[in-house]
Amino acid sequence: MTPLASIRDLRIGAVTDAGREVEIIRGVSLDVAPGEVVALIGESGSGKTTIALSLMGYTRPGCRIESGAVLLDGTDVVGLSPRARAAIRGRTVAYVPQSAAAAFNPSKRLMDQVIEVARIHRLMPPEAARRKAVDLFRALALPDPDTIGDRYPHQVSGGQLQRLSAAMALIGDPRLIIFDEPTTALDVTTQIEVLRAFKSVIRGGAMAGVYVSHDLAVVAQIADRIVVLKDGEVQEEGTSDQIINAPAHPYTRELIAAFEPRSGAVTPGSDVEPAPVLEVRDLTAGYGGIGADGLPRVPVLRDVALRLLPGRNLGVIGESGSGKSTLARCIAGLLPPARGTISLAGRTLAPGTHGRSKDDLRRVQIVFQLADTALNPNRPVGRIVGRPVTFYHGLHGAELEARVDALLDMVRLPRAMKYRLPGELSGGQKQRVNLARALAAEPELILCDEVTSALDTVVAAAVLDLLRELQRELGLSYLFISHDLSTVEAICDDVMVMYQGETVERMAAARMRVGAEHPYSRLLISSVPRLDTGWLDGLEQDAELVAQFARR
Amino acid sequence: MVRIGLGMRISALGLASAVVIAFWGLVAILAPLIVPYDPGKIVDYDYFGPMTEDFLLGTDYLGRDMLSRILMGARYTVGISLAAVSLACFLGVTLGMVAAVIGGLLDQVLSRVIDAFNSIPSKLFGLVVVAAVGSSLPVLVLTLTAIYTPGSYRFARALAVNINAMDFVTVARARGEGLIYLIREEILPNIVGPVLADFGLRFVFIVLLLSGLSFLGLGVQPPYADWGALVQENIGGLPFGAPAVIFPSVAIASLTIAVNMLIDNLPRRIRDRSAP
Amino acid sequence: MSDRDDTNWTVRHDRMVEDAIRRGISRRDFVRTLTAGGVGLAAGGLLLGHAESVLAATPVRGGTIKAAGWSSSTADTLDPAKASLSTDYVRCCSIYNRLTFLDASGTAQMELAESIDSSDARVWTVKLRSGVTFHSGKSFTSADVVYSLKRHLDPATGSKVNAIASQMESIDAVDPQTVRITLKAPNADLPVILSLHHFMMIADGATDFAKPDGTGAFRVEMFEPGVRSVLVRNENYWKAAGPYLDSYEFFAIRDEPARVNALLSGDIQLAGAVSPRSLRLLESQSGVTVVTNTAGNYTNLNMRLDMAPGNNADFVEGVKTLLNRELIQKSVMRGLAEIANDQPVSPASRYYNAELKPRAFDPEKAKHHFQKAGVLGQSIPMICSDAASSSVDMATVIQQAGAEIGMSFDVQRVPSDGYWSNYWLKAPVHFGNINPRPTPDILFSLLYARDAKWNESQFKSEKFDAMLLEARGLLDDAKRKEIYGEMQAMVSNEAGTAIPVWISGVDAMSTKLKGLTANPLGGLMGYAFAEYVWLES
Amino acid sequence: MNLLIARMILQRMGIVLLTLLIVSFAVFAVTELLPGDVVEILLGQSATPEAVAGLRAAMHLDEPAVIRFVKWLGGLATGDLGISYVNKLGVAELIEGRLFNTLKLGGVTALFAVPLALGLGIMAAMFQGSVFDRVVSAATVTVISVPEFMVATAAVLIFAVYLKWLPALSLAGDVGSIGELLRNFAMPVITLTFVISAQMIRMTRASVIDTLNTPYCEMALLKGASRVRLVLVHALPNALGAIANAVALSLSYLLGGVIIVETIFNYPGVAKLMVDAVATRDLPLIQSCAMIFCFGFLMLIMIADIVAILANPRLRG
Repeated sequence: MTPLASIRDLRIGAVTDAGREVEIIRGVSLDVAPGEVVALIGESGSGKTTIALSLMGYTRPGCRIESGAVLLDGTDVVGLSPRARAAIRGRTVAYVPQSAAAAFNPSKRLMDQVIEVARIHRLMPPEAARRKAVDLFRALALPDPDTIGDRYPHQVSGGQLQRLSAAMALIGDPRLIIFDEPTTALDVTTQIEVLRAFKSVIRGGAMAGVYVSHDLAVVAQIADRIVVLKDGEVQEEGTSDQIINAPAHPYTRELIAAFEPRSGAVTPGSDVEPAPVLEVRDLTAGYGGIGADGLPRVPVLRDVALRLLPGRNLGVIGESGSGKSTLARCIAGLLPPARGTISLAGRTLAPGTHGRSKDDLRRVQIVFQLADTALNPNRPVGRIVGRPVTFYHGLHGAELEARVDALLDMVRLPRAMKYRLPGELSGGQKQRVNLARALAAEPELILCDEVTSALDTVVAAAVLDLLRELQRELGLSYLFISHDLSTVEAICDDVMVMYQGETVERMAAARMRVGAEHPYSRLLISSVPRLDTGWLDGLEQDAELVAQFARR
Repeated sequence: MVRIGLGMRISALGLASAVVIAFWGLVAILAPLIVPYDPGKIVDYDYFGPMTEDFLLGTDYLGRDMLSRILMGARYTVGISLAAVSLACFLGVTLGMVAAVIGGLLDQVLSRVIDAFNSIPSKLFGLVVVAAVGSSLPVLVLTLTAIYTPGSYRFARALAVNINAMDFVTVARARGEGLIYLIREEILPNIVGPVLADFGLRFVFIVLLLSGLSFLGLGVQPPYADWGALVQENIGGLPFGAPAVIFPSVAIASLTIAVNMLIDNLPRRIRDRSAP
Repeated sequence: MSDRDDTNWTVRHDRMVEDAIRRGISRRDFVRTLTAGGVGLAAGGLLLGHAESVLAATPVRGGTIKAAGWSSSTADTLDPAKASLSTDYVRCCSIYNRLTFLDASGTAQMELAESIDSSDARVWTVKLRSGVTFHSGKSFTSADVVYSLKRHLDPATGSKVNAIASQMESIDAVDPQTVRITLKAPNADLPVILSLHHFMMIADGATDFAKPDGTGAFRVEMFEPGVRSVLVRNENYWKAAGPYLDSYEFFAIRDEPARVNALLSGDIQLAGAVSPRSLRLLESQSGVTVVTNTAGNYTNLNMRLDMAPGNNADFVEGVKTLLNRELIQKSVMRGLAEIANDQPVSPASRYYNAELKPRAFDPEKAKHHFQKAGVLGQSIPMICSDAASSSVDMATVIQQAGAEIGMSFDVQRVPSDGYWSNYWLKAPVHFGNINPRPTPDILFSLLYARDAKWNESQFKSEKFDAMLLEARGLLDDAKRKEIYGEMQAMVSNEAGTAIPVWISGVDAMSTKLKGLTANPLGGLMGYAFAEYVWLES
Repeated sequence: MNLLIARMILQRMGIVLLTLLIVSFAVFAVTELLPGDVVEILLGQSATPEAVAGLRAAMHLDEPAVIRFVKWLGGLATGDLGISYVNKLGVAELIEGRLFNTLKLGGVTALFAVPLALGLGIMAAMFQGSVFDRVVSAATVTVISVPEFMVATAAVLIFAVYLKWLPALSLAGDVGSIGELLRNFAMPVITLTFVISAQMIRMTRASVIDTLNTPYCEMALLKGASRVRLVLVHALPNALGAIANAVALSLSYLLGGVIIVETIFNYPGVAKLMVDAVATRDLPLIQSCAMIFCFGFLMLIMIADIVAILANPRLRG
């Protein structure tokens, strides 16, 4: 069978901010057969999106196709005129973007955007296009298919937008659809439904797909073949089963290994319960000032309570909007709660940072999710890590230098890195600096807010290992906030499930998958994709439960 | 959408602009050493004299050497504008960052007052103040500063609000850091690029406003004159294209165009905005 | 008083021609300019003055012009007592009449008065012209004169000539056609004083100057302070001749280049106070012409004799010697000026002391004086402002001359706005600008008498005061001239006022506009042009 | 939706009033601090102490400043702008004609400048990097860099003095027909169009290009949309808020920033009136002019905000 699309020895160059030219795609070749779904998998920077976009004859600003061919139905799109290229886009090959929320024009109605392809290419009269769109909405299981098109992007949920973007891609009956990490921005319970919708339309329309993702488990559910990429080069290529069950390339094996569940609890629970390092009681907090009833006008947390014993870790899980990050901010004193108390080692802390002593502040450190924004991009690593040392412990000069070196050693970073700026570091390195800064204070408790979520799987696993080691060495406690269950499972002793600002269940992390009792916990836990090509098809979820909790 | 092939051309333009700016900067510093004549001395009984070997750029309405006057004028135009823009940006950026970091009522009040100030036309304000208290150098500088501080404040505040929302600032806050540290170490280094670009644009506006004020008769003390005043006092020569009115105009335009061009050709990361 | 005295005019004309030649215009061009401008060229080089009679034969009625002055503000007023800017004077001259007016020779001529007589120069009898009516139709009588003059004595009126008016002890209506004015002390110049623009005759009891009622050649059709005015011909004007224009629009264009451009583009037909620097442009264009008059306006440097450094006579003498009058005349005034000799009576006056020569520019001598005064090496602040015209440039010239002999002047240009109340008469060394006054008596009493309100240099001399009083009461003109001549010498030598040049005024106009001549009371024909000019058909 | 906008307008009006109060107080204070007062200015060279005192009493200026301010504010609240100190005419009467002139000039200028600027700005963004774009960009930079009095004077010389196509002055009165109006306004309008268009072109181009860099514009490109469609359908509606703001700022210049143009063309507008008022220390007039500028500025900004809201369905709610 002749391939529908085929890439031959593609090389793409890019110009960096500094004006240097680098090759980001180095001689990639791959084929997509009609009706086949090929997944491009790799870490950030592996070039997967760039390759996928080249199938549309498109490169992002600053990039340029240096050599090679991108054949679509036998035509090389690289050499086409802009007009001819525009003619194939949306019609022969269509695109489903990573973030549908950003890819929809905020000032136009959804329907107009969905049928725009038909209008641009004059495929059918608008009325017919609208009818077709409604059919697609129905097929994608969107609510109110007849009227949802009249809304504006901000009036529908993220999961719905993602499905609408699929409808937008499907309207021109393309022969190839490019999915660019289409579920990455979604909550797990939402992701399932979107994946199902995608799968059904692809199967039904017999079109080919290129699915770009960093998540093997997701890809396993939808792709026929998987291409593993690293640094702009193909590492391994094979059917989904083959890649997942019998990876040949060491890099692929590393990727798969990162999925293996790890031992959870570091310290076995002793029978005599020591005094908790952190105790939160009846915490109610929110934004918009305090209303007449003594509650915040925009409440985020309602009567949350938790206990964290020394040397143990508590995982807080929940989807976006559950209030888990707000909890961390309250504990750190960044958001003074409306009600409730926070005590550290038995002593009640002042609600805000202003009321807390330097020592209180030192004992609780917070580490944020995005190392990119958590590190001042214009300060060298040494200064970032050194500041808490000076601030809390008053060290200067050689003493400070020595302490910074020790901290970098602790997080397994070369000492020479202290002269670099954060922008010159990789994601994993940044997160290590982020940790080193927290450690510099010599805290008792570290609040980890999604510290591994933005990292690639392999790197995330390494960071988790580091956290575990540090805990062993320094006797820290972690409050671990995440939406990723396997991470929590890997490091925590106890787990607290939050839903819309309230605690729905507390349990031991080890019993999470089997012992969850609250329906929401069960739904959440069952929605995490497994590294098993048959998982999605075999998954049964209580429709009523889904309707109740998942905001799709 | 950016053509890579243009890369070289653009920097050449930027470089040329930088050279022009440096030239005027140098002239401003060295002026007293390089003027061929005393800028206040009437050296020619003719007025609006043509360009001759003796008077390279002709003579002005009193018969003074134009080249000398323009060279000395650079001191005033560049000096006053630079002083005013520096003060305005220092004040505006500092206040803007403080407002962004502290937020709340202070931010509200500051922004309200600044908005009120913004609503008074700048040229009229300059005219009123300078007319009222005279046009000594400090008055000119302070007036121009007052006019351009609000804009600088708004610009810096908008940038600082974005930075202030970043996690690294939150971390510093959680650490218990004070206002000065937050501003100096966390906010400022991250807005300094756009602030510098803004500094350049504001410099251009100040040069132009200063010229405008000089045109309306308020400028530095005789016998010296800034470029705007040179144009104003010689504008009678325009109908017959006297060099005395052409060259100061060219001087103003060359400086302001160069600054604009330089900013437009700064790397995108530094620029980040294209107009006030 | 009504006799015409032309004796000085040949001298004036020669001087004008000389000026023009010095400016670089060829004789032929000059003649062309003047002829085209409506100034006839009589044999023997007699130009102005006589022109009136030559051209008076040909005026044409009809037409409308736009004319632009140089100053205006929202304070523009039609109240003659408050008139302060050229625009006010122009409008008032059109709307009202005075008892007397000054002709081109500077002599008082009768206007609403039929005669003004006195035997002792103290009690004056004014006979009024009969048959004169206001625009409203009301007849002009002695009651109007009494009201018009008396209001200047009331501070609430805000009159500009309150001080001059206060020498009138009583003003009484003898009968409807006769007024008796009794002065506190004799003053032979009363007829001239009454020709001041502020002493316009208004209707008895008038207070609302938004709708002014006068006897003048024009009625107000519209008036917007600070913007413009339109005046239309008074069809019942009492004078036999004029006005010729149907109407005229008057406004100010404060920016001089803009004023010239407006004339060149044909938007206006008459532009007052053109800068000497615009002459080169005007001369290069056809269809425009200029009228120059040296009326006695001057910008002077005042050194207060009661304060350092002016309290040292050597400093004052040094500055007067350091004045490069020729350079000021040539470079600053572009030749449109006559060199003056540090006293306020202009060559246009019949009392001018021609024997008094201006000091020569002599830096070495000046240096000697400064050395004696011990001011060399000090920096003397010198206040100038655009309010005192050309003072900034004059200051620059003095500053430069000083720099060459090691005398440092710190030139401080201050805003026009508020200059007269904040700096003038107050700063130790500053510039002033004095408008033409019709008589030496007014000039001296205003500027040099011991208790003169505007004693710019705080000049105080008992002898001078006595001479002033003596001359004022004298009806013998020759004797007066002698005394005034001596007083001019005293001022030139002893007062702290350095007067470098007499500044000529230049009005530019379309060649189609005829009838405008020079006048000692100022530009635009002493502001009264509207009544006399006409448009060539 | 309408309710929301109505509420926002009300809220804004509150802020406007507050700002006006701040400004009026500031203006009053500054005027009080200016050396010399209206009486001294009025009397000019004849300002003797007695004359000053007499006239000051006659004008009720001997009352304390605060009382005069409160009186003026009270008058303002009842719509009475007061009486000019210097010519005894009502301030409202004085301003009325001038304001009409200013608005007329501003209106005619806006009519030309806004479509021109938006058109050029959008086209430049649409063909970003092309020769057209570079010519427009270079031209705008040049215009921004040249003082406006030079633009104005050069325009007068060329069009009025040498070519004699247009009048050198712009007298607001006696305008019979539209053609005459245009001819009369041509010079100042040309100058002002130059001055304000440059800023608007730059801002329009920049905000359209910013919007073109968003994911939804990339998405539209990947749907096969042409450059023109991309700009007009996708970028422009979203850039509208920013453009409206830029237009409002530029137009606010037409209120008080035109002093130089008013000076050169002798156009009787409010800016010159205010400068006159300052020269004569005519407080009621200064106050009222300042209020007008401030009010106009705030109104324009408010209109821009409303446009931004109408253009954005998210804010529209």
